[in-house]
Amino acid sequence: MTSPPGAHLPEHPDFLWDDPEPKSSYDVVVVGGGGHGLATAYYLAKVHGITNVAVLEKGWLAGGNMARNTTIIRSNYLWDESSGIYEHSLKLWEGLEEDLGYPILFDQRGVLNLAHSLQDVRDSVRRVNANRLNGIDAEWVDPAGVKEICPIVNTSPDVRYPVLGATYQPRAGIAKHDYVAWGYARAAHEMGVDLIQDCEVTGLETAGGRITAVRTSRGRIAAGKVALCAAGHSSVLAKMAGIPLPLASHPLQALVSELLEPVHPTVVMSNAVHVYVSQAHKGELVMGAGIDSYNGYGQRGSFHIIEQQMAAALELFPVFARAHLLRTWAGIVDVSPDASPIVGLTPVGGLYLNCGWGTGGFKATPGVGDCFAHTIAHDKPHPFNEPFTLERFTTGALVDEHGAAAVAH
Amino acid sequence: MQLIPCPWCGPREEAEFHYGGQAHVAYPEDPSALTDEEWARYVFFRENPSGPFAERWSHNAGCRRWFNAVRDTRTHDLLAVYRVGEPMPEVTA
Amino acid sequence: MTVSPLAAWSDRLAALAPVLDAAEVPFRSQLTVRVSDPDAIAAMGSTLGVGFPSAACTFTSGTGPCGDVEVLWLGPDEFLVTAPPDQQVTIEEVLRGALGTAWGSVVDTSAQRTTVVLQGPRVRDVLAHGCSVDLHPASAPRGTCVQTLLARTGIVLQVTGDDRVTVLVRSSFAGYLAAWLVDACTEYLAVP
Amino acid sequence: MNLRTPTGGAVDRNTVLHFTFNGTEYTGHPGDTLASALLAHGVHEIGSSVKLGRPRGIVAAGSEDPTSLVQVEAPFSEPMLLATTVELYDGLVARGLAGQGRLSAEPDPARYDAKHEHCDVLVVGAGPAGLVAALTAARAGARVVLVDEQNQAGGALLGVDEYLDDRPSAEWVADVVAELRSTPGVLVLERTTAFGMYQDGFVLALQKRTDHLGFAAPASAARQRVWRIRTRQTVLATGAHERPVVFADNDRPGIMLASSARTFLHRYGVLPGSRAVVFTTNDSAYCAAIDLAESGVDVALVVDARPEAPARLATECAARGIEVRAGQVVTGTDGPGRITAAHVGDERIACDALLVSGGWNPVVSLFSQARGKLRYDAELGAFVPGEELSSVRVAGSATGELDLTACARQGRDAGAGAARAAGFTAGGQVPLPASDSRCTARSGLVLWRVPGSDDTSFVDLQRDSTVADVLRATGAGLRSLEHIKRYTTIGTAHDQGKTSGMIAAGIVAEALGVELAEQRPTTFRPPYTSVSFAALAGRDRGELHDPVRVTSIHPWHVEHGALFEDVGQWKRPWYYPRPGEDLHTAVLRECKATREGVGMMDGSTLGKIDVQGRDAGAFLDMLYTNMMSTLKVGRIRYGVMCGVDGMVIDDGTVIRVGEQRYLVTTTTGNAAKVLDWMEEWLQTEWPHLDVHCTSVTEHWATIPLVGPRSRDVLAAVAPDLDVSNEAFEFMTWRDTEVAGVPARVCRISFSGELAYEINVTAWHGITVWEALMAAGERYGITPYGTETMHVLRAEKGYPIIGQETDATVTPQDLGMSWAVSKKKRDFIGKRSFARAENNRTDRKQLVGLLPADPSVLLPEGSQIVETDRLPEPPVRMLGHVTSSYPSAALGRTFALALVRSGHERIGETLYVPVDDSLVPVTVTESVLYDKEGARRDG
Ligand SMILES: Cc1cc2nc3c(=O)[nH]c(=O)nc-3n(C[C@H](O)[C@H](O)[C@H](O)COP(=O)(O)OP(=O)(O)OC[C@H]3O[C@@H](n4cnc5c(N)ncnc54)[C@H](O)[C@@H]3O)c2cc1C
Ligand SMILES: NC(=O)c1ccc[n+]([C@@H]2O[C@H](COP(=O)([O-])OP(=O)(O)OC[C@H]3O[C@@H](n4cnc5c(N)ncnc54)[C@H](O)[C@@H]3O)[C@@H](O)[C@H]2O)c1
Ligand SMILES: Cc1cc2nc3c(=O)[nH]c(=O)nc-3n(C[C@H](O)[C@H](O)[C@H](O)COP(=O)(O)O)c2cc1C
Ligand SMILES: [Zn+2]
Repeated sequence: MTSPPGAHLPEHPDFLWDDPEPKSSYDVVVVGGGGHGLATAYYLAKVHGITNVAVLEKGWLAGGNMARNTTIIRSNYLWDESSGIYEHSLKLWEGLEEDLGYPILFDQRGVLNLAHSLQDVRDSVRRVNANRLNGIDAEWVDPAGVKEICPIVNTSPDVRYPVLGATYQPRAGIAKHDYVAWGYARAAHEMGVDLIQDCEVTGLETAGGRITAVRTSRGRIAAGKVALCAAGHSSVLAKMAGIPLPLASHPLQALVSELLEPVHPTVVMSNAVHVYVSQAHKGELVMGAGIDSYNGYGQRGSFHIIEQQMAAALELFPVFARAHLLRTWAGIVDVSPDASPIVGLTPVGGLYLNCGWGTGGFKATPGVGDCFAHTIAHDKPHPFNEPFTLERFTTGALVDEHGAAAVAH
Repeated sequence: MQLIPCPWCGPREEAEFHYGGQAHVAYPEDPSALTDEEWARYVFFRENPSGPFAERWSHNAGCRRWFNAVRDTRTHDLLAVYRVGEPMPEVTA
Repeated sequence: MTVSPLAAWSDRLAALAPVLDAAEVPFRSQLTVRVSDPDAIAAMGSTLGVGFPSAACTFTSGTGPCGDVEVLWLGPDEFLVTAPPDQQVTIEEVLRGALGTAWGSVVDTSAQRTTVVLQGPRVRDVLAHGCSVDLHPASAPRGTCVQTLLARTGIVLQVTGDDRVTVLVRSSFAGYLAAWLVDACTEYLAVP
Repeated sequence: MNLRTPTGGAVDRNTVLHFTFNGTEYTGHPGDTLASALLAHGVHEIGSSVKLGRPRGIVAAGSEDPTSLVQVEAPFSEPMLLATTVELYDGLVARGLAGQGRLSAEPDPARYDAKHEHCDVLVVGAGPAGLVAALTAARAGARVVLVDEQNQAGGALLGVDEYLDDRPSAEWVADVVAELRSTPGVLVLERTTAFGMYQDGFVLALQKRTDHLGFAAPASAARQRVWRIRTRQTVLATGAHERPVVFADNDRPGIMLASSARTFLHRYGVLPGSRAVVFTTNDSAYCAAIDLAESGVDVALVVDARPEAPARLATECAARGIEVRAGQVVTGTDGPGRITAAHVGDERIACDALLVSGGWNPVVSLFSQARGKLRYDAELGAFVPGEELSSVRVAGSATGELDLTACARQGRDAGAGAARAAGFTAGGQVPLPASDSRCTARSGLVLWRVPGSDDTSFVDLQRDSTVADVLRATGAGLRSLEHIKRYTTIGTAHDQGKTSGMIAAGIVAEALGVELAEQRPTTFRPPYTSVSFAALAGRDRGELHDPVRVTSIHPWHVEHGALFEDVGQWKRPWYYPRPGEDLHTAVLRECKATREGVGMMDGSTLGKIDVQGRDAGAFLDMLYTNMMSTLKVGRIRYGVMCGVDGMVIDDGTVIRVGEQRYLVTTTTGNAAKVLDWMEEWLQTEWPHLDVHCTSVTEHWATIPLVGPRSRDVLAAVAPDLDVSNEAFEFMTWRDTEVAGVPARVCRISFSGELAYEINVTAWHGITVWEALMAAGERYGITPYGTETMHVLRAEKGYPIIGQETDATVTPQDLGMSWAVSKKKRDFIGKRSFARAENNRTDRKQLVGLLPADPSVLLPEGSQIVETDRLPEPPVRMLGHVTSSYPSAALGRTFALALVRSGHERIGETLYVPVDDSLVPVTVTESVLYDKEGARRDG
């Protein structure tokens, strides 16, 4: 090896953020210091000039799903509504490193979504065609094409569920989750946003149908507007304002191997065999496991899910046999009935909602941060998040992405 | 892998069970009398608390019975199981 | 001519001896009975000559007009009546008669599952590779009957003797069960 | 260089093993690890570090070692193993790694399996505490499982030459193990690491069963086994790991933990070098100094960071000519690779080994995984279990206790307590052994680091993370240990920070000026040590990965060359190619034969549910959109099922068998789901209904017999049946005998042709199939698969659930308003039809598409647009092609599609982008063949 692995990892630009005492009042309080909360604060300051903003985080900054996700970024969703917001996000990813002035290891190594049944093939082709008409780079590749893009995939026809082909998005890829969060945090902090950790929101105060303040473990904070970015805890928070949400919070696990020489040049996802895997920059295989069926806020899942995941992984990647599992963990994902997010206004004036991203919201971080900031600043949804209202569950205008989202992240 | 005490078969591994979400959500008496909002509430909205949660499980690979349980969603500990039709027992989380 | 689900496996199962005496017992009469009315349950038991199991996860056996019959507890209102081949039509009639007007159902499910008998000192060891139920004699004595998972298929497992169990498996999964058993015995066969 | 002592250690000196490391051949003995065998030859340099490429050696003797990473190359290549845990065998080939392993491209030939085990008391760790705990519980009559990751019991005792009750401790250990092994209901597993602790007493343990056998490992034996242990009570007696002190250039090979050096000496008869310096903050390292000196190592100096050295031990050292300097520290080292000198004060003390002890960290990973809270013990300088859990007890040095007898006492208490909690009254008391140990680590000084060059003061030797990195993190404003872990990557390597995590926390606390008691350690997560993917996959691979479900007729299909389609877990015949045929030619032939003569298929996979009871009709009325209670006995009705959201979830036929009995069929893929759906409603919502559902899917073999000659074929095999149209009408059924076998014959058609569906018990499936083939021979009877079935139904516009539908499609969208009852007060899904979205006129509706060029086959999944030129994206899409086939009957290609306002667009021309062109298509009704239904009756 010419240069040791990891040598190219960034030197972290020095100062990140302060640990200020909360002020007694802010123009906008963002609840939840994950990727979405931080990005929202960043675009509020940068695009809308709103800097009297606090991001309140109950634990350590970006320690929720942001610290736990498998970092897959893509925009090849089925419906026009989804294409809109995810592709907007992907475009922002493409300039994000420069925008933030912070290395985020955004790597457009492409994502393969494998098809294993004739119906998978139909669904995949349908999605590829829809993507292309929506201006999203998407391709259908046959098993030989899969092998070319990722030689270690077992494309032989005699496996239990042979690979019949795949969709491929070349512009898709991965980024280093922590660096993304720190990049946003650092930039938001520089523009005057207060990042307040160990500050749990315990109540939402309203008067005359408008939000007035949040109660926190560090005292009451008055707020002109409050934006919820609490991912897995969204139901709990919204309930504080009397707003029921159609969400279920589930454990979702992921795992890594020890460091390995490069074997896996892209990202591979398979719904049917249930695998999604990439090899991170340092060399560890990063793999997502299935969702646990039950609601859970414990940030831990059941081990049989991991075992199933390993069996599936070896079906597709026999070379992984003697890779070793190094660490497993879990996040809390907020799953919505149609596998699409809820982003927009609420019945309470000045209270805004961003949730329901379930197993796939990392890729949306810049896009939703931008659109949500717009929504907050203008008290009106950005066109890209307009379809993702809470009302859709009443009207029936769902954006059912189960096919494109499923286990896929 | 949780050990779930089926009220009929006794404790069995979670893999034998199917999760059914919130318990005690009755099918509306007369759906046509509901507003769209009320109907949406029934179809899509469920409690999602962090803490004790009354929920349904079915012992799918065993006796195939649905039953109810109170589980603390923070620890995943089962606090009580009870049969369909029985009231939710008092629990301390 | 009838063909049983594991007809093609008989040699491979026989080859598991001496680790396991494993054999399909095909074409048994099987009826799924759904009933909770105690009188109807009692009536059914007396017409068959076998009391229905009153405890969960057990089975009863006995001999009556339809020959050697076993009644397996599958759920609080669900039983599986098993008997030698060609009894299903008679038993269905008899049970229907006994059910009378009580709530319940009787369905001939003879071909829905097939029966595999496993015997030998390693039977618990072999099953423990895929079955999470505690099969220790203290926890699963003779007379135990559990519906559970064996690796990736559902089974009904009856403990019929010290080292003897009967496994009922859905017909379409029978090949998987057989393949799994053969595989699970590999090591024991090499080092008996 | 030979650093093997002439005697001592538990290796079998009479047997010589040959192995190769980094290309050089060496020898060792049974009982060695790769590490001990290398050290015996004076080899300390194992590999190099991941970022900086600095040489890396052996720091510890066990699984906590952060550096000795090797790739084993033979018998099979495996990355990232620790030389300290690889047991030596003849022919071993290994090489040191530069921080990354390599995956073999060869398929792994080994077997892996899993086993479930149930017990009352699980004891993790077979050191003195665990042994006494296990014995106490066993004597009380509990079912006990004792696991230890090492290849023999004894724990810390394996690395000392101490006596228990005046005999070598190994004898005491052997006695305890012998009693445990001979006690019924006790399972002792060595080489078994408890790697994950989950809820409800579920502990995962990995047993390495044949690795140590090397080439002699039997292929039939599972190489590794995952034990899925379900226990009532657990005793964690996992011991403690020694921790180093950080100083400049502390990463050179030859720098080792003091107790590990002592273990190499006593367990393997190996010396760490010829001239050693010992650097300690506590008493325990004195024993290493004394023992090594007695074994012939020149122990140049003991550097004790404490202001005063312990008098008794200092005297013992003096007696052996070992200088002790108190109040001093090692500030740096020299060496080209391996250490050549240690800096103490202004001096450079020449040495080839530097043995370090900075105190002990209790092994609390599993306790923490069990959600036990940790507490900082300032005297120990470590996090220790901070609360009692109801089913998990901790004993021995895992609690921070370092005295042997006290550890054993804790073991006894924990074993008795666990047995009691599991319902056993304690039996005979296990006597506690008395130790002659001279060195205990209590009364130590807590010292994380010696100031010096931050850039070369390594905290995590595997990740190349230094004090400078830690300070950069705190300097960047980070305060939480979680952030610092992620910023510096400390603790994220192979060893998960076993030796580095505590020190990092200490340095951070110092840098921030906060108390460690206020810091929360980073989260411990499974696995405790790394586990191969293959071990976790176990036997669920290849043909056992997921059950293959087959029908009773399957052997015939295989014999007759069918290709199969995966539908859920089922293998269904897809088509039966003849020599030279591809999919399309075979399917055109199968379709033609069926429409013109007779064809048949294996429909056994259809879900079948027997529904019985007084309220069966009322129940089905709620589940189906149409009315089932009015169906007459003897008749059949097609039905559609929706979810509460009004979207189609399944369809099938419903047969009225009797006044109180129906048989419903479901799609293949949804059989289990529909039964579950029914049970859910019955049990949780409508327990007052007298209805019972029983699956009979596999009881019946089902054979659709299709085509104008089907009546003739049936007549030939069902002599008792009047097959005339008048006697046996469409959508009715009859019980009769087919080929001498009791059968239920239904007159239903999924193709528009005259057709029958023959149901016999699965035992008779293949016989009846063959009888039909024989009877149909003169009509050219043709077996067909799912593809032909799909074409035939598509020509008639019948949707396939899952192909034409996708969870956004209502019965109305499918043009099936006729199947949606207007009369019923309610049924599942009905209310959703009234929502705004359902009443839009531009919903996507099922229509037919005819490409203008009748030879153009539209790819399934194509999108549909309105204009003959594509505008810039995003292009407005009207819908998509759900099914598309060449049709023998139509003499052209056709497609089904979901199209926005499709029903209104019939006759319009729309466009389908295919590759770079736009294919014009005409929208038609979905029924393209035999619109009048003239063929139904033959
Ligand atoms: C294992 C796993 C794998 C995934 N893989 C992918 C992937 O590959 N690609 C992808 O696109 N997405 C993926 N996701 C999903 C993605 O991580 C989430 O959708 C996304 O991170 C959610 O947005 P967020 O970053 O703001 O959430 P989070 O980081 O969870 O932020 C929410 C924050 O709110 C805080 N909070 C909650 N309640 C309160 C309160 N009362 N007061 C103050 N603060 C509070 C939480 O502590 C948390 O920090 C994955 C998720 C998991 C768990
Ligand atoms: N000299 C000192 O100051 C000093 C310091 C520490 C300990 N000790 C001595 O060490 C002994 C401690 O006894 P003990 O019984 O508490 O611990 P131990 O260290 O003797 O035994 C612990 C055992 O647990 C095993 N283990 C740890 N984690 C495991 C896992 N996850 N799965 C399987 N096995 C696992 C280890 O391999 C080890 O064999 C005493 O003799 C004590 O005096 C002495
Ligand atoms: C993309 C990605 C890569 C990771 N790589 C490693 C790794 O190499 N080593 C490691 O110990 N943990 C790794 N982690 C896991 C973290 O250590 C940690 O488990 C995760 O952030 C969840 O936090 P928690 O386990 O502390 O709850 C990785 C996490 C992610 C999301
Ligand atoms: Zn049960």
